[in-house]
Amino acid sequence: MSEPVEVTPRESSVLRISLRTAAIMLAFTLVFTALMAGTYKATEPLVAASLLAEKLRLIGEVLPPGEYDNDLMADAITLPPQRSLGLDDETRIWRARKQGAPAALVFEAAAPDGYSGRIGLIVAVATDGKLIAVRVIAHKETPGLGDYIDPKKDKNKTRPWITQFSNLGFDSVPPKKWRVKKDGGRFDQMSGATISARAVTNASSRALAWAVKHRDALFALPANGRFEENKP
Amino acid sequence: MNNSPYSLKPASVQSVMLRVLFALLPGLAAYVWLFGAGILVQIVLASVTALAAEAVMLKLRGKPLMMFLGDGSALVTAWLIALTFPSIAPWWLTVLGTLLAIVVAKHLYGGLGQNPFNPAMVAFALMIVAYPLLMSQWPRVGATDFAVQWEAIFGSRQVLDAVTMATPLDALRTVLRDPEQRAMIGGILGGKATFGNIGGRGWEWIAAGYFLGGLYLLQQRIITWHMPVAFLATLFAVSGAFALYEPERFAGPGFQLFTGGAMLAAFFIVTDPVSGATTPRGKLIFAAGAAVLTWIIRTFGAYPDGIAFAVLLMNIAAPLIDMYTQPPVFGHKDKRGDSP
Amino acid sequence: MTSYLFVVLGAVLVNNVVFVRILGLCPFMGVSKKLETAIGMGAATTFVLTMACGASYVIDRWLLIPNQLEYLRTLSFIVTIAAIVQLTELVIQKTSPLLHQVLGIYLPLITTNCAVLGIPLLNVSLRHNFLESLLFGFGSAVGFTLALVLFAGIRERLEAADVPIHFRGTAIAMITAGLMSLAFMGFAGLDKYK
Amino acid sequence: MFEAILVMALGAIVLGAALGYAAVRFRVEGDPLVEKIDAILPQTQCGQCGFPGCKPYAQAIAKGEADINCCPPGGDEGIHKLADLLGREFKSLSAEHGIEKPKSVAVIDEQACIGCTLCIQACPVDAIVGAAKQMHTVVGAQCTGCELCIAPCPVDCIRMVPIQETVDTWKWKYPVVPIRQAA
Amino acid sequence: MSAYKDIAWNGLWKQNTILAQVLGLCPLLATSTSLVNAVSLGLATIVVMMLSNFAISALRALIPYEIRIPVFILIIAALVTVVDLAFNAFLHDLYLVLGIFIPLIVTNCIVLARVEAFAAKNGLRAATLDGLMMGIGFVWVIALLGAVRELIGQGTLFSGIEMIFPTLSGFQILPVEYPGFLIAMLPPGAFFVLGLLIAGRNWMDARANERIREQRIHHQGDQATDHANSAPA
Amino acid sequence: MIPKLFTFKGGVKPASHKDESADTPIRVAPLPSRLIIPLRQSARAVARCVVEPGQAVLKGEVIAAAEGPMCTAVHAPTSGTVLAIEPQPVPHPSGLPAPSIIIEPDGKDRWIDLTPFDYRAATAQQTRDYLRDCGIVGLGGAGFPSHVKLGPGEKGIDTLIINGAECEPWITCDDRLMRERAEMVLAGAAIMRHITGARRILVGIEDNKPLAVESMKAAVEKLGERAIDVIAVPTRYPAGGEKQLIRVLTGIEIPYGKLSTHFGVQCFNVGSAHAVFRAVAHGEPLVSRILTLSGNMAKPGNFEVLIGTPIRELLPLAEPRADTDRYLMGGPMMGVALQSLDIPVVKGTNCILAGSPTLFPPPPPEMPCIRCGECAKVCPAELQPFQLYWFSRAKIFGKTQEYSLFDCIECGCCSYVCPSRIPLVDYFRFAKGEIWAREKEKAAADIARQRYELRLAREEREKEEKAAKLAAKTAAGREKAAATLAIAERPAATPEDEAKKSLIAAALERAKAQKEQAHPGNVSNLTPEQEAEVAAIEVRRTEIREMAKPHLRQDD
Ligand SMILES: Cc1cc2nc3c(=O)[nH]c(=O)nc-3n(C[C@H](O)[C@H](O)[C@H](O)COP(=O)(O)O)c2cc1C
Ligand SMILES: Cc1cc2nc3c(=O)[nH]c(=O)nc-3n(C[C@H](O)[C@H](O)[C@H](O)COP(=O)(O)O)c2cc1C
Ligand SMILES: Cc1cc2nc3c(=O)[nH]c(=O)nc-3n(C[C@H](O)[C@H](O)[C@H](O)COP(=O)(O)O)c2cc1C
Ligand SMILES: Cc1cc2nc3c(=O)[nH]c(=O)nc-3n(C[C@H](O)[C@H](O)[C@H](O)CO)c2cc1C
Ligand code: SF4
Ligand code: SF4
Ligand code: SF4
Ligand code: SF4
Ligand code: FES
Repeated sequence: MSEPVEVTPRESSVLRISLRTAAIMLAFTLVFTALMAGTYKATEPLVAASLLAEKLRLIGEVLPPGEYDNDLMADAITLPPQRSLGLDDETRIWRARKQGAPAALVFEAAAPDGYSGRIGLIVAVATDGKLIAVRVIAHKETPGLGDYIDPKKDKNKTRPWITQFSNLGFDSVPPKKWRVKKDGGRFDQMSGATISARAVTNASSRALAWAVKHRDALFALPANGRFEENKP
Repeated sequence: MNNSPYSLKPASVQSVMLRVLFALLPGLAAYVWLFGAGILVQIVLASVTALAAEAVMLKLRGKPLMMFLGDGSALVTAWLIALTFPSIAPWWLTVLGTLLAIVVAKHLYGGLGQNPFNPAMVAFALMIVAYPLLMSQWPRVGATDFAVQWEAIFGSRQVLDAVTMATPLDALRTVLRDPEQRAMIGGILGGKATFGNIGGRGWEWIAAGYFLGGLYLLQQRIITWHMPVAFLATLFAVSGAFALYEPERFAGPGFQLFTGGAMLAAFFIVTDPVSGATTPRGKLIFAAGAAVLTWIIRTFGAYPDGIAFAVLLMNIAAPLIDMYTQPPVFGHKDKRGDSP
Repeated sequence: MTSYLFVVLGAVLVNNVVFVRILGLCPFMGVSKKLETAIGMGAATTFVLTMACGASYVIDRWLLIPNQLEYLRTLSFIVTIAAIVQLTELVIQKTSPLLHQVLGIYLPLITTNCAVLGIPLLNVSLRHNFLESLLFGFGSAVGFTLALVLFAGIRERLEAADVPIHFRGTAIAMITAGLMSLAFMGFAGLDKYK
Repeated sequence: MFEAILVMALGAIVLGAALGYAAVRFRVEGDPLVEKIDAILPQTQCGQCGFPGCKPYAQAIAKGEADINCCPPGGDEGIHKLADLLGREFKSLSAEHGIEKPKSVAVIDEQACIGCTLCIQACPVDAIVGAAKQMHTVVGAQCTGCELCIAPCPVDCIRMVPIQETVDTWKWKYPVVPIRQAA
Repeated sequence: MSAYKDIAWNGLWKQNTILAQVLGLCPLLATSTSLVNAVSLGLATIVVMMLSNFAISALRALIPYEIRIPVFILIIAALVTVVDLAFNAFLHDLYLVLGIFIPLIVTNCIVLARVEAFAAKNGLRAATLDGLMMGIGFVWVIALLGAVRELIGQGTLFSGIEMIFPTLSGFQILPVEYPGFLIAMLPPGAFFVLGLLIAGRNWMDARANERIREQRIHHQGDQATDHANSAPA
Repeated sequence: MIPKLFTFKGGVKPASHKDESADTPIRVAPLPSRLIIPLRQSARAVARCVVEPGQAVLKGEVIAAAEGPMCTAVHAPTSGTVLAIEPQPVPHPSGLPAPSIIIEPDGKDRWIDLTPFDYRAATAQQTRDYLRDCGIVGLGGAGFPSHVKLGPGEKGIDTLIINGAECEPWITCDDRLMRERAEMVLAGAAIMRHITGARRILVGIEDNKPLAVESMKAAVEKLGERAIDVIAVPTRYPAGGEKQLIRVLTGIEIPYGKLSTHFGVQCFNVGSAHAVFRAVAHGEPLVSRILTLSGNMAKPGNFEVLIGTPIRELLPLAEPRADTDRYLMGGPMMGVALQSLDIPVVKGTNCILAGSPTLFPPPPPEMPCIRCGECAKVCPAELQPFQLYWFSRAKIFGKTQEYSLFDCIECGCCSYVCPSRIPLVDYFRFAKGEIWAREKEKAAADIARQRYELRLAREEREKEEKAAKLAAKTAAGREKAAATLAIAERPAATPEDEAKKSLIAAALERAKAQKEQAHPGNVSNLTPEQEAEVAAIEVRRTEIREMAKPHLRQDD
C-alpha cells in the first residue's frame, strides 16, 4: 500500500474506485466504531461511579458524612439559575437529613467579583442557620496571591483562611459584620489580596442569607423537584 | 588595515549609554527625596548583578570581556530594572529579575544589539507574573526611613505594612474592581493626598524628573522626538477622550501621564533602540501602539501598570512594523523602496 | 452584542490559542520561518477552523447529543475536519487556482494542527451556542494567524542574530515564543472586565 | 451502539466515496520541487553527495531520501538555500561527504598525456577536448572542478589547480571582525 | 537485531519526536505543569502510539493509498477514544486535569507522522517497537519537562500522585520557604524549559559530532598509511 | 538668474582640511624615472596593447587601442622606450597586479604632431570617437569613458552639470584648476554642450571654495556666456556625488539602475571638461592630470602629473612627515589605501594623502550595532544601513537586495557616524561582491547543467545506436558457426581496441618513467592531513568509479 496505485482516470474507473474506497472506509469505520462502542459500554458504569464519587467528595468537604444518614443523591432538587447566589446555570441542591429530620442544605454558590472573575463555592448550611462550611471549587485568582482562599493552596495548613466561616451564623456574626476586616467586618483578609477575600466573604454571606430565607420551602419540595422562587 | 572611510566621527556606544544614565539622574534624585534611599540599594544590587551576569555570559560565549562590560548597556538595563521595581522589593527579586534580563533576554539572543525584547521589561513582566504581591508593595510617600527599607530589602518583611501604600494605579484598579467602591474613585483621581494635585501622590515629581532627563536626551540627539511625542500624545488623547466620556470611571490624561512608568517609558523605555522600531514612521506607530496598549491594560487588564506588557507586545510587532514602514529610497520615491 | 465581541477578542488576545491555550504549536514552530508562508498558513487555518467549528457544532447538537453518542465526539469531529480540509481543497482548486496555489500546500498540514480539533472541543466544554462557536473558531484562528505572523517577523530577524550556537534554530525560537507568551499575559483580565 | 455504527457508517460512505473520487480526479502530476532543488545545486556533477550527479541528488532530496547537507561544492551557502526552500532546519555540511574546498579546475600535464580519451569519457560536462592518441586539454571555463577525470587517467597526468584571483575576480573580503564568532 | 537497536535509538534520541522533530508540542507543553500530569499523558500517548502502529502495520495491506490518511485518523481516533474512556473510568481525577489533551492525542502530529512514515511500511514487530520507542522518547522528555517545571515552579515533585495512587503523596524537595517561581508553571515557562532542553540536545549532538570528526581524521590517517604500504605493489 | 537650490537628505560634515593645499599654485611634477601605464583604464574595459618591448614611443602616441564600446585609447605620457609589458600592481583595493606597459622616459618629452580638432565641423559621433581616441575618461574618480557619457541618451540632454563640488576633505585639485584655468574648463564644458546639444550648463561648487566660484563666475562673464550658471552649493559631504549634485541643482533624483541621461541630465567633473578642452583645442590626448598631495606632509600642494608616475617618485615633492604610516589614493572618505608605493597615478587619481596614526587613527574594535539609526540619518541614498548591515553580516544576501543594497553609493557617511565603529561600507562592498560572484556562479552552473544534460542525451543516443548495431550483429552472428559466437558476444573487442590497449600499456610505462623524473617526490613529504586527504580521495575515486560505471561506455 505504500506505493501509489497506478490508475488512469477514466470515468468508469473513477466510479469504481470511489465505490471501492467507500466500501473499505465503511468496513474500517464499522470495526472501529464497534470497538469504541464496546469500550464505552464496558466503562459506562465505572464512569458513572467516578462521577458520583467526585460529587460525594466535594460534598464531603463541607458536610462530614457523619452529619446525615440519607442518600443525598436521591434527595436532591433542581435549582434554576439564581442571581442572588451568583449562579447563571441550573444546579442541584442536596438535602441532608438525619433520622428523617432536615439537617442541612448543600448547594453551590458563586462570587462573581473575584480578582480574576468568578469564584465557585460549595456551601453547607445547617437548619439552625449556621454555615457549616464553605469551600472554593473553582477559581482563577492569581496563583500565589489570591489563591489562599483554596485551602489546598493556603500556606496556613493548620487553620486555612476559609475555615474561619465554619459554624458561624448571623446570630453570632450579624450581617453587618459578615465582612472582611478592611471593610469593617470581623473576618481576616490576606493583605495584598483583599479582593479575593472580600468576594468570598460577601458571597458566603449572601449564600447563608439565601439558605436561611428559603430553608423551609426547599425542604418542603419533593425529591427531584424544582425550586421556583415565587412559589411559597 | 581598514578601508575607507579613514576618518571617523568621535562617538561610541559607551558615551551613548553613559549619557542615558546621566539623564536618569534627575528622576532618581526626586525618587530618593520622596521615597528614601532604598532605591539606591536596588540600583547597586541590579548593577552589580547585571555586570556579573554580563561578564559570565561574555566569558561563556568567548567574547572580549572588557570591551563589552565597558559599553554601559548592562548598566542602563540594570538601572531601568531598579527604577521600575518597587524600591523595597526583597533583594533576591531584583537580583533574579536582572539575571533573567541579562541572561535570557539579552545574551541568549547574542548580546548587545541583538535582543528583540526589551530586557528590562522582560524582567519586570516575569517578576510581576511570578510575584505579584512583592511587585505591588510600594513605599509610602515620605516614609524615607532607610533602616526600615534596608530591613525590607534584606531582612524580614514584617515591617512593611507601616510603610507601604498602594500606588495610585493600584488604588485605581482596586476601586474599579469593586463596584461597591466605585464612589471612591474621585478621591484617587483627585490625588490631593500629597504634593501636587496632578494625581501622582508624589510620583508626579519623579515623572517630572524623567521628563527633564528626556529633554536632555533629545538635546543630545540620542533619541529622536518621534517616540516620546507619539507615546505621550497618544496616551493623552486616548485617556482624555475616555475621561471626557465618563469621568467617574476613567482616569484623565494628567493621571495617566504622571503615574506609574509613563514618563520613564516615554523617554527611556520605548526609546530603546535595540528592541524598538527604527524607521521614522515605525517609531511613531511603535510608541503610539505602546501607549494604547498601556492604557488598555491599565484600564481593563489584571496588572496595574501595563507599560512592560505594552512594550513587550510592541517589541513583538517591531520587525513587522519596520518591514512595512521602510522609507522610500533615494530616487525611488514613487514606489516603495524596493530595488529594481 | 458586546458579549460576542468579547468572545472574539478573548480568543484573539486574552486566551490566544498558541500562547495561552497552547494549541497549534507544531505549525506555529514549523511554518513560521518565512513571513509569506506564515500568512498562507494563517489564512488556510482561519478558513478551515471557522468551518470546522460550525460543522462540529451541528454534528454535536443534532447527531451526537440526541443519540447520547458524546463518546464519538473526537472521532466524528476529526473526520469532519479531514473532510472539510479535503473539500476546501477541491473547491478552491476548481474555483480559484490562484488561491489554491497560495493555500494549497498548507491545507494538508492543517489536519494535524491540534487547534483545529481542540477549539471545537473547547466550544463544547464552554457550552457556546452556534454563533459563539463560529466566532470562537474564527477568533482563535485569527489569534493563531496573529501569533504566527508576528513570530515569523521576529524569526526573520533572528535568522541574522549572533545567537549562541547551541541555541540557534528551534531552541531560541522556543525562548522567543516563551517571551511572546509572557507579553500576551498582559492581556489577562481583559475578558473579565464588565 | 446501533446508532453509533449507523451514524459513523453514513459518514464513512460519503467520505470514502468523496476521497476516492478526489484522489483519482486531482492527482498532481510531475514534481516541480526537483527542478527547484536542482537549480540550487552547484552542478559540479561530482558525485560526492553519493548520487551520480546533481539531478539524482535533487530527486533524492525531493523524495525525502537524502539529507540536505551532503553536497560539499555547494557548501553551507547551498545548504542554507535548500533549508530555506524546503522549510527545514539548517545543518552544517555532513563530514561524511567531504569538506568545502577552494574552487579548482583540472589541468592536464601535456607532457605526460597519452591521449587515451578516458578522461573525456569521465567528464560530465564535456570540458575536455582532444581526440584519441592526441594530447588533451581542459577548457578551463567549462570545467566544474568535479575531479571525476582524475581517477580514470592511467598516467595520473591530471591535477586540480585552484583558480587564481585576478583584479577581475577579486571580491571584497568579509570584514575582519574583532568580535569572535559566537561560541 | 541492529535494526531494532536503530529503531530504539531513533525513538529515544536521534529522531526524538520533541527534541529532533519538534512535533507533538501542545500536549507536551500544556500538560507538563507537574511530573505526574506529564507522565500520565505520556503513558497515554505511548499506548496510543503502540496500538496505532500495531493496528496499522497489521492492516496496511488493506488500506488503499488514496484514503490512507482518513483511515489512519479513524483508527487513531478510535484508539484515543478508548484510552480516553479508560482514563475517565479508572483515573477520573487525572482525566479532569488533562482535559482536552487526551482527545488531542489524535491530532498529535507524532502519532500520524509515525504511522505514515513507519508503520505503514514496516512489519508488525518493528512497527510496534517503533511506536513504543517513539512513545518512550516522548515520555522521557515530557517527564523531564514536568519535573523541572514542577521543581522550579513550586519546589515539589510528584505532587498530585494521589490522583493515581491515593495512598501516596508528593515530595517537597526545596525548603518550604522557597517562594516558588510561578513562571515555570505557566506557558512562558514551558517554552523556556523546552528551549533549554533543545539547546542541551544541540550541545550533546555537537559534542558527539566533534568526536566522530576526530575519529574520522584518525581513521583516514590509518587508511593513508595502508595506502602508502600497498601502493608499490 | 539664480536657480532655486534643492537639498539632499543625509550627508556629513567632516573637517574640510582644504587650506593645507589650496593656496599654492599648481606645479608641474618632474619626469619620473619610469612610467607604468595599466591597460585597464576603468572597471569596465581593458585596452589592447599595440606596442612591443623595446619600441620607442613619443609623448601622446597611442600605445593601446580602444576595443569595444566602453574602452578608450591609452597614450604614452612622455617620449621614451617601452621596457616591458607585464603585470604590475595597480590602484585597486586588492593590490593585485594587472597588465601594464612600462615606459622609460628619454627625458625629451617630445610630443607627437598635435592637430586641434574642429568639432564644429564634425558630427557628434565623430567628436565622440575623437575623444575616445584621445583617451578621455572621467577625472572625477570613476574613470568612466566620457565619450559614452556624451552619447545622446534616450531623450537627449537638457542640462549639463559640471561638478566642481570637490566634497571630499583635503582634496583641492579641482579648486585650483577652477581658480587657474577657469576659462579652459568652461570652454571644455561648452564643447560638451555642443556635442550633447544641451540647453544649459550648471556648475556646482561647494561654498567653501569662494575663490573658485569667483574665478568661474568671472570666466563666464568674460566668455559672455548666458546659459552657464555657476552655483555655490552648501558644503556637505557627499555634495559632489553625481546623484546628490544633480538633486541639489535640479531637484531630480536619479534612482539606481537608471542613467542620468534618462532624465536629460549629464554630469562631468571639471577636470574632465578641462581634458576635453585640451584634446579638442590643442589635440592633446589625456596624458596628465592635476592631483593633490596632502595630509601628513610638510609641503602639501597640487601638481600636474603624468599618468603612470609611480607614487613613490611623487612624494618628495610634498615632503611627507616622518610618522607617516600609510598613503591613501583619493580622499579619506572614499579613498583606497595603497599597498605599494610603486603603484602609478592613473587618470582617476585626484589625490595622494599621507596618513599618520594621529590623523587617521585606526578605528577602535567593532561593537555590535545598537540600531541607533545614526547611519540612516546620514545616508544620502536614504537607505537603512543598519538593516543592510544586519543581513550582510549574516550573509543573507537576498534580504540585502530587498533593502536596496545596490542603491548604496559607498560614500562612507554611515561608517563615519556609527557609534559602534562598524565598517558598514566594507560589509556592503563585501555583500555586493558576493552577489555578483553568485550571479556569475549561477550562470556557470546553468551552463554546466546544460552541458551535462546534453551529454546524457548523447550517451543515451549512442547507447541506443550501439544496441541496435549489436542486435544486428548478433542476428548475423547466429547464422555463423558457434565458434564465432564469442566474438559476437563481445563485438567491442575490435582490433582497434587491442591496439589501443597495447598503446596504453606502452604509454603507461613511458609516463611512469617520465613522472618519476618530472615530479620526483610530489607524494613524499606530505603532512598527515594531506595524506589523509589523499587517502580519502582515493577511497572516493573507487566509489565513484563504481558509481560512474553505468554512465561510462561499456565497451572497453
Ligand atoms: C498581578 C496582580 C495580581 C493580583 N491578584 C490578586 C488576587 O488574585 N486577589 C486579590 O485579592 N488581589 C490581587 N492583587 C492585588 C490587588 O490589585 C490589590 O492590590 C489588592 O487587592 C489590594 O489589597 P490590599 O488592600 O489588601 O493591599 C493582584 C495584584 C497584581 C498586581
Ligand atoms: C553599466 C553602466 C553603463 C553606463 N552607460 C552610460 C551611458 O550609456 N551613458 C552615460 O551617459 N553614462 C553611462 N554610465 C555612467 C553613469 O551614469 C555614471 O555617470 C558613471 O558611473 C560615473 O559615475 P560615478 O563616478 O559617480 O561612479 C554608465 C554606467 C554604468 C555602470
Ligand atoms: C560619494 C561620492 C562623492 C563624489 N564626490 C565628487 C566630487 O567631489 N567631485 C567630483 O567631481 N566627482 C565626485 N564624485 C564622482 C561623481 O559621482 C561623478 O562620477 C563625476 O562627477 C562624473 O564626472 P566624470 O565622469 O567626469 O568623472 C563623487 C562620487 C561619489 C560616489
Ligand atoms: C535611549 C536608550 C534607551 C534604552 N532603553 C533601554 C530599556 O528600556 N531597557 C533596557 O534593557 N535597555 C535599554 N537601553 C540599553 C540598551 O539598548 C539595551 O540594554 C539593549 O537592549 C541591550 O541589547 C537603552 C539604551 C538607550 C540608548
Ligand atoms: S555533491 Fe557534486 S554531484 Fe552531488 S549535488 Fe553537489 S555538486 Fe552535484
Ligand atoms: S575536466 Fe575534470 S574536473 Fe573539470 S569538469 Fe571535467 S571531469 Fe570535472
Ligand atoms: S550607526 Fe552604527 S550602531 Fe547606529 S544603527 Fe547604524 S550601524 Fe547601528
Ligand atoms: S555608504 Fe551606502 S549606506 Fe552608507 S551612507 Fe553611503 S550610501 Fe548610505
Ligand atoms: S501537537 Fe502538533 S499542533 Fe498541537
